[in-house]
Amino acid sequence: MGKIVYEKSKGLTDTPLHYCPGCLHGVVHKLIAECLVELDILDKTIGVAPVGCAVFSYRYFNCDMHEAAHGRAPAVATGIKRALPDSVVFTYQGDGDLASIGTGDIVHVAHRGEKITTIFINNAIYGMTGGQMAPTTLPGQKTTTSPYGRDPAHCGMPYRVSEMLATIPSAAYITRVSVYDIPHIVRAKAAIKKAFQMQIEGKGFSLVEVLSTCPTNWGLTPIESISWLKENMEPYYPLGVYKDVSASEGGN
Amino acid sequence: MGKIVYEKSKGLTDTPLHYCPGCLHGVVHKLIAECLVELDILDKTIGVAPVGCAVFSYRYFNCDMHEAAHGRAPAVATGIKRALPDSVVFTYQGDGDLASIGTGDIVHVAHRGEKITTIFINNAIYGMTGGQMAPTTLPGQKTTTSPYGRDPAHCGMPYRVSEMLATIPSAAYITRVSVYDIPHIVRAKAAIKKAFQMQIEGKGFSLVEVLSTCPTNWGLTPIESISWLKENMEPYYPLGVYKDVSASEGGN
Amino acid sequence: MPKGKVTFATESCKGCELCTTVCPVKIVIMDFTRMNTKGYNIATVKDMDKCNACGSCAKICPDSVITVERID
Amino acid sequence: MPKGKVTFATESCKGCELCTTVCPVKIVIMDFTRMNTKGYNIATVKDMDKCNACGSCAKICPDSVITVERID
Amino acid sequence: MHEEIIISGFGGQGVMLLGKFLSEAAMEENKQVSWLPSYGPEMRGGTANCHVIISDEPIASPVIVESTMLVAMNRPSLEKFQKTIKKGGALFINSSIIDIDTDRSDVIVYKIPVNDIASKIGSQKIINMVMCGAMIQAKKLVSIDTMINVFKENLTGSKEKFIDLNIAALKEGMKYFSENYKS
Amino acid sequence: MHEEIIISGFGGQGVMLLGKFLSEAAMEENKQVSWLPSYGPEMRGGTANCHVIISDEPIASPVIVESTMLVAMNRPSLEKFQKTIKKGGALFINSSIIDIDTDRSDVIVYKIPVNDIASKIGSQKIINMVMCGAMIQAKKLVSIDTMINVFKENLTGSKEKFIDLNIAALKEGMKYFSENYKS
Amino acid sequence: MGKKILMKGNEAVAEAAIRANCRFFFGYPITPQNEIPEYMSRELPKRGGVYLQAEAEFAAINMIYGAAGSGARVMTSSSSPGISLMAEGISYIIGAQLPCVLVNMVRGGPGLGNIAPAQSDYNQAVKGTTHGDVHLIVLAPSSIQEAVDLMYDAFDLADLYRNPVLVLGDGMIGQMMEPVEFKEATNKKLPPKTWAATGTRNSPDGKRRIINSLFMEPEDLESLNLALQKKYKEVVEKEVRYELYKMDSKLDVIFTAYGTTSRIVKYVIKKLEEEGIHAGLIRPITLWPFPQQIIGEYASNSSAKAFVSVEMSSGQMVEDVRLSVNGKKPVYFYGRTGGIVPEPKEIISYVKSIL
Amino acid sequence: MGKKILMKGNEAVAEAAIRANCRFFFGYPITPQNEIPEYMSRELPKRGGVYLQAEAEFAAINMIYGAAGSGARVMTSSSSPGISLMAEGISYIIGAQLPCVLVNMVRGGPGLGNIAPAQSDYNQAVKGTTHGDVHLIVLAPSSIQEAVDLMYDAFDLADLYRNPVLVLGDGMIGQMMEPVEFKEATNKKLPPKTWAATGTRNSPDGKRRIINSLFMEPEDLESLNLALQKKYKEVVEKEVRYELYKMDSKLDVIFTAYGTTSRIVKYVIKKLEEEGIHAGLIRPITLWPFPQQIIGEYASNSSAKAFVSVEMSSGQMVEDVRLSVNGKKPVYFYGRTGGIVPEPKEIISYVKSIL
Ligand SMILES: Cc1ncc(C[n+]2csc(CCOP(=O)(O)OP(=O)(O)O)c2C)c(N)n1
Ligand SMILES: Cc1ncc(C[n+]2csc(CCOP(=O)(O)OP(=O)(O)O)c2C)c(N)n1
Ligand code: SF4
Ligand code: SF4
Ligand code: SF4
Ligand code: SF4
Ligand code: SF4
Ligand code: SF4
Ligand SMILES: [Mg+2]
Ligand SMILES: [Mg+2]
Repeated sequence: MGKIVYEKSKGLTDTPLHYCPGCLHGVVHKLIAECLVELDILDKTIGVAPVGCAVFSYRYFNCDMHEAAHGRAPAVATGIKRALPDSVVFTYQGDGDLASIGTGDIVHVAHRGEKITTIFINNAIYGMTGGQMAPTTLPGQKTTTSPYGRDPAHCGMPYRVSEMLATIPSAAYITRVSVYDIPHIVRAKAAIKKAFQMQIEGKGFSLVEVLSTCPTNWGLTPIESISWLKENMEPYYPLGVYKDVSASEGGN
Repeated sequence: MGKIVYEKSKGLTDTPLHYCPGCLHGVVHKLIAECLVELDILDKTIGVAPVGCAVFSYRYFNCDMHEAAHGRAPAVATGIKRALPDSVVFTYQGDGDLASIGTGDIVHVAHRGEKITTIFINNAIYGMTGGQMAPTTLPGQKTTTSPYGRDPAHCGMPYRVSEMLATIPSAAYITRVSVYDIPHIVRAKAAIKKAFQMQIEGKGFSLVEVLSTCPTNWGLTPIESISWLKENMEPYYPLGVYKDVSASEGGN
Repeated sequence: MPKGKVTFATESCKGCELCTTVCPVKIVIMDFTRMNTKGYNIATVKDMDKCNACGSCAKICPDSVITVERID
Repeated sequence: MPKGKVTFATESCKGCELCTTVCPVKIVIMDFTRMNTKGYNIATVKDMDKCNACGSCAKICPDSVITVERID
Repeated sequence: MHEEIIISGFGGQGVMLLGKFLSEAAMEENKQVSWLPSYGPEMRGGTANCHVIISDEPIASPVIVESTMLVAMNRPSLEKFQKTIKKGGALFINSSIIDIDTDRSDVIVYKIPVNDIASKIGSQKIINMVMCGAMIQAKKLVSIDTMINVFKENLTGSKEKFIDLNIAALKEGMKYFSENYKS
Repeated sequence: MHEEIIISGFGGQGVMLLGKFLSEAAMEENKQVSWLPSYGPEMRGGTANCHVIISDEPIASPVIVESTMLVAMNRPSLEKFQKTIKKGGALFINSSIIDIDTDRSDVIVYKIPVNDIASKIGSQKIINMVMCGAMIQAKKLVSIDTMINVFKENLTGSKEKFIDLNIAALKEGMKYFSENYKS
Repeated sequence: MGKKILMKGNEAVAEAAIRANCRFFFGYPITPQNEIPEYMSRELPKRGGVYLQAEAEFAAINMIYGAAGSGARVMTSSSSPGISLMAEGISYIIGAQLPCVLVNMVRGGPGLGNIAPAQSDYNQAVKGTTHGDVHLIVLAPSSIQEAVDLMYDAFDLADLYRNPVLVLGDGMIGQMMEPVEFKEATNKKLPPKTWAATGTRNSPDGKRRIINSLFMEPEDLESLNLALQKKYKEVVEKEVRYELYKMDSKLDVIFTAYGTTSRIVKYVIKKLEEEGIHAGLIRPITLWPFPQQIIGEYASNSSAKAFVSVEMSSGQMVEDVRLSVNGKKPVYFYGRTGGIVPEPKEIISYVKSIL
Repeated sequence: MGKKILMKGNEAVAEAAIRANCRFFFGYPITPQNEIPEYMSRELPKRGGVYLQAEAEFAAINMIYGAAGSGARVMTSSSSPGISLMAEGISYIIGAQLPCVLVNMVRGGPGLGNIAPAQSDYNQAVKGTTHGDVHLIVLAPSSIQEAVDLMYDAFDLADLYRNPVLVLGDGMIGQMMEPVEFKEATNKKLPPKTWAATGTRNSPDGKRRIINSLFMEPEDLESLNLALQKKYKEVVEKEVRYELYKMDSKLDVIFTAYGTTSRIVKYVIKKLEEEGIHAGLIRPITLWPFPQQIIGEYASNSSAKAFVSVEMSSGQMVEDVRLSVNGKKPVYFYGRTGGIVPEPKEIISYVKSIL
């Protein structure tokens, strides 16, 4: 037997994931779990699952978990962090959950500078409910509620959550990443780890937006989905760091 | 009898305003009314009153009015504008209404590029309910729910609504003004007029943020309030145009 | 210089004093000897002759108390 | 070059093919002749000798199907 | 004893505090008491009022429908509330600023020029306590000692310096009443 | 007639559509029908099923508790639903991919290798209609003409080209059944 | 009546709404009713209407407020948690006396619960929907055909009484397919919407309109409440709807059940008949106004030994049955929860246990 | 018991909560209960607690969810429209079986209504608060002293049953001042919160905790519902509270009234006595569980000719009175709405009209 260089993270339970084949939700789960283990905070972490495809994520993250109402994960996380200030608290939310019904919640968790971390999965659609339009759905993109393609004249251009939240003074770290190949996975993991570190250091609210896929509702194979993400989402949602209060302090 | 150079606008009803002495809500009311008259759109305008000190503004604006639930004026305005696309629709909202409970609503009315105009009264406090802290309350500012002064370590730094909304692609015109002296009143009126014009031209969502006073809950005289506004609010909330899609088209 | 005349709908005045801060010729003052039925001291003009009908006092009055005429 | 060995927890594989896109030596492939009990075709490695234990296939697998060992 | 007292005036005239101090004093004298304010945007218009009930019996509703006493600190208060006074009830008018008369002929009217009295003491802030003095002199609602006690309990720290002013106001109110009316 | 049919398989095997087409055909033959899908994240795992009831009488509940027919297009479906079949009911097994036997001895089993038959026709997309052919041949649920009509009504525009393929599948299913079983 | 079409409940409801001249839909996705917004997003733009996805249910209901106040025929649909988020907005709509139609395809609760069919929102629909003294008119279809037919009525009733009408279905009504036929719009003569705020240039009397639920003076707010109660009294007098099934004279037991469960009860009644037990069903079609009177009459005059309310809940409508029976007969309850549809045999054995 | 203090209802309620060891308050301002958050913002930081202003009521209730799930004693307070906005969150809290205390200082409705005292949220509090089959335990104080005393019980009941407890006051209870005495915390022995999610390092059994209301399998969701119903049955058996006032044997009429109206009814009873009419009052202190049994007993055994429910509503609790009386006596209703507190003389003349 050789030395194991990669195996399933101890930060995940044994329960098989329910996500569709090739859905990048699974990849992001792994990265979070690995960071929690590497930072040695799994036993003091409390996660908050959203309503969306990740609704069952409480089955997978190997730590205490809350299942929140749709969009309300930041409020739930606030309640937890205020009651247990020594714990590490994160929310995991989709674009329907965070950028639509939960817009007020995410803005205000940033506004109050809550010391929590949000992982935001932007897949430009409502996965769970069968592929309806999200506020992040691209112009022209067909969904079950934009059957003729999203028409900006009718319902506007998608807005960019990271750019918007970066304007909020008490947000400490806001970045957008993706996980569709190894270099991006490596960078995404570093971002997630940094987000948790900023929480631990009490710097304020941190959020990592992850561009993700929904092969099922995009009607593409997982591999095609990745191409679509690269060609369509990435140009509209540029990867990068939108806010980093540690940078100005001479951090990385 | 000489020529009347200034009198109460026909855009206002005869009902006396209920605002406290020297409250700038009254000044902003006048400017809106004057613009509606000057643009000759009073008879096709439908206004939406908020919950806040301006809750009774439906008594004053001399046009059709809706009284909306707290924070929901943009949603109500959306319903109106979609049902009556030829009408001119505006909301009038305070910082509790718009920047706290109604955050999701205002972000999404901008996101969808609703062709409505919002007048946003930022007085750094909840006037109506007796002076509680708002998301716009300044650091150190004492209110009935921040009795020891707002502590950013506890509930963050105030966030800046105009700057935040300016990041939203389908927002057409976002500006911050004040009305504490004649030059500012003149500029504020021009901004309000422009906001309505952009609506009429179908450019998208327009919002005018007005820095305002609350002598009663600030515990200052009206004149002291204006000094406080200039010295404390203006530096934190810089006046200016934050977004103007007509500018890039060569407009003014 | 144009000449002006201002009139106050005194019953609507709330005594906020804002009008007194913007008059270029400083003629708008408070009358602390009088109160309207709502209990407010009211604003008034001391030296109407100096009024130039600029409208400033009226423009800032939150309660549309003031009407300004030009009488030249 | 280090040498590696990868093993697949085939019952968890969903046949998404993502692992096949990242192998630097292109040895991860789909086995379209086999299906697990969930009805998915499964991923496999055709020429294990070439594996350099880089872990890429495992890192991208959303379902943590793959374990990578270094055997040098 | 059973008194149902409406106290009304402009904001700033201290009518709420007058009601509160009276209620506290009555409570200290082991009476049943209730105090109910007008609240919210009702007060935005610049008027304020409170309902105070002092009784030997448990108090049913703190809302006063028929008052045994009305304190009208300004004209709108008189106009609005005079109809609530019970036949034979007492009406305290701030005669310093109310220039009209009541249209009730079946109530006992006490005109107390509280602003004028307060001017003499040197502060317009204590017109409410001048009125209070008149009221307790008229109706023996509470003893002056209890009232002074209430001042001491409430005016602490930086406000301690106002105790004497309030006592003075109270006493002047009592004095004015004794000199002009019979209790 | 009163048939309560559960049709189950992987997503992509067309079980929902099979149920829908059957129901429509029965409706056109003036039967009472209901079709109830599994829905939501139940389907995320990759399995799907529907309940179809065809009856001469009004249908009480569209939820099938005891089925008269089960169509199992894959192994998990067989394992999950075989217990629901009524004694004497029919069990249609996709024998192309199901390698186990039922543990029910009191039902009538029809093994139809739908993937193999479909391969011969040249498309895996119509395994559902192969099964449909077998079912209607076995149970005379609806006539083949009505079924063809349903194809025509549903497959319009760009899908029109699939009508013949579906008819072929249906017929092959019927044929396989007749050759191997008695209805 | 047109041709029979096999259609999903959700889609049929949406199509019926459009045929009933509803042209505005504001909503937010939630299982098990997503086919309603999806259908609307496909059809409304083609048929001169507007589909707009709100960012949340509390926004959707306030868009309804705006559009209804502008005189539009407008609806939304959701399922249990989404309806809870509309509570405040519904109260405003009732206070401002605006007409609109709401659909709740109820799912298992409480909380996020699940997406299986349930009837556990009866109390929310019929009693305490929101703050203030209010009622929704609540229609409960038991088949897709009935759901379709009731949609037309829902819009008419809403306009007639200037009150929201709630169509209370469940996951099963929403998800199943059954044959339906569509009638054309009723074109019922309804009072013109002269109260709507459409800009003073459109005002019939030149006066401005205010859409509002705020009345600071208690007397004014009481006037609103008296007006609402007067309206509600009229609704109770005129709009009660129910079905009597096998309610002949020789009854042993009377069932009450609505919607999905009523279908199962009908089957149970046939089965009981085979065993010589005579049972009938009073099926409320309007849950509010509740068919209190007819139940009361049967309580007084029938030979039945008892009433049994069957629900997919822990016992909610049964309280209204008890109020109607008013002590004249025992009232029993049988229910399942969590998205479980009760099976005939359970009900049969329960009934036998109490007879 | 300490010294008597003259205190506003809202402030007294806040102080009582702190003495009952509540250390977390999440809320949003609304008249007529603003003094509760204001008091909390002043006192909690000094007493080792946290006051946090939420951006909205729907956020506040979910902060409660998070804090309660973390094992904290936590509360919020609001008034009618704000409570409506909490509906969804309340259902999740009940589904996840979390303890917390909610206060509703009811104001006139519907919609924005006004800020005067009302009892028009009874149905919302007691029946249809939210979706799913749920109950709040509802306590209704009629004086500030009682409000204070009930706050201690509210926290204990919440912890004991792992269910939210609602203290239902009204604008008058919130705004008036009355003398109060505070007792110290009950320190009642309560089950340890081993179910709370506080990080696995704190887990007594080393296992992780999940705070959740989602149960996809109908069987699992039904299990939750059965557990809730079992709990509710226990509450109904053990926790009913009421006051009997002048309920001696020779009664002509029995009043039912809670909270503010009950005080007026007591006065009415004295007045009626003077006129030779013997009246008594059954005052529910728990609105849920409702004192159904005692009312039923009086309905069967007393000489009273009728029951009269007096409310500041259009008739809400009266339905529960009817259910309790179950046809044994006529049940009448007298109410005022819109923030109007009924006057004794109206009630007296109403009673005379029906006797
Ligand atoms: C109040 C409420 N409204 C709506 C829903 C239905 N719902 C569940 S998940 C979801 C959207 C999920 O989309 P997203 O957040 O983008 O997550 P994804 O599934 O794409 O990962 C919706 C609308 C709900 N459960 N609750
Ligand atoms: C749902 C709901 N929550 C709370 C309130 C109470 N409320 C009324 S106005 C207001 C805040 C007003 O502040 P702002 O919007 O800043 O307006 P201002 O009075 O300062 O002009 C609040 C919290 C309400 N009416 N409805
Ligand atoms: S529906 Fe989309 S987002 Fe959800 S699990 Fe499937 S692929 Fe992923
Ligand atoms: S409370 Fe403040 S904002 Fe409201 S009217 Fe008075 S001064 Fe203006
Ligand atoms: S019009 Fe101008 S000059 Fe005349 S009083 Fe007013 S401010 Fe002064
Ligand atoms: S600005 Fe208007 S309200 Fe204020 S003092 Fe002058 S006239 Fe009176
Ligand atoms: S570990 Fe690297 S080299 Fe080996 S199979 Fe996986 S991707 Fe290929
Ligand atoms: S990435 Fe994982 S799940 Fe996908 S094919 Fe490869 S091993 Fe299977
Ligand atoms: Mg998504
Ligand atoms: Mg404000």
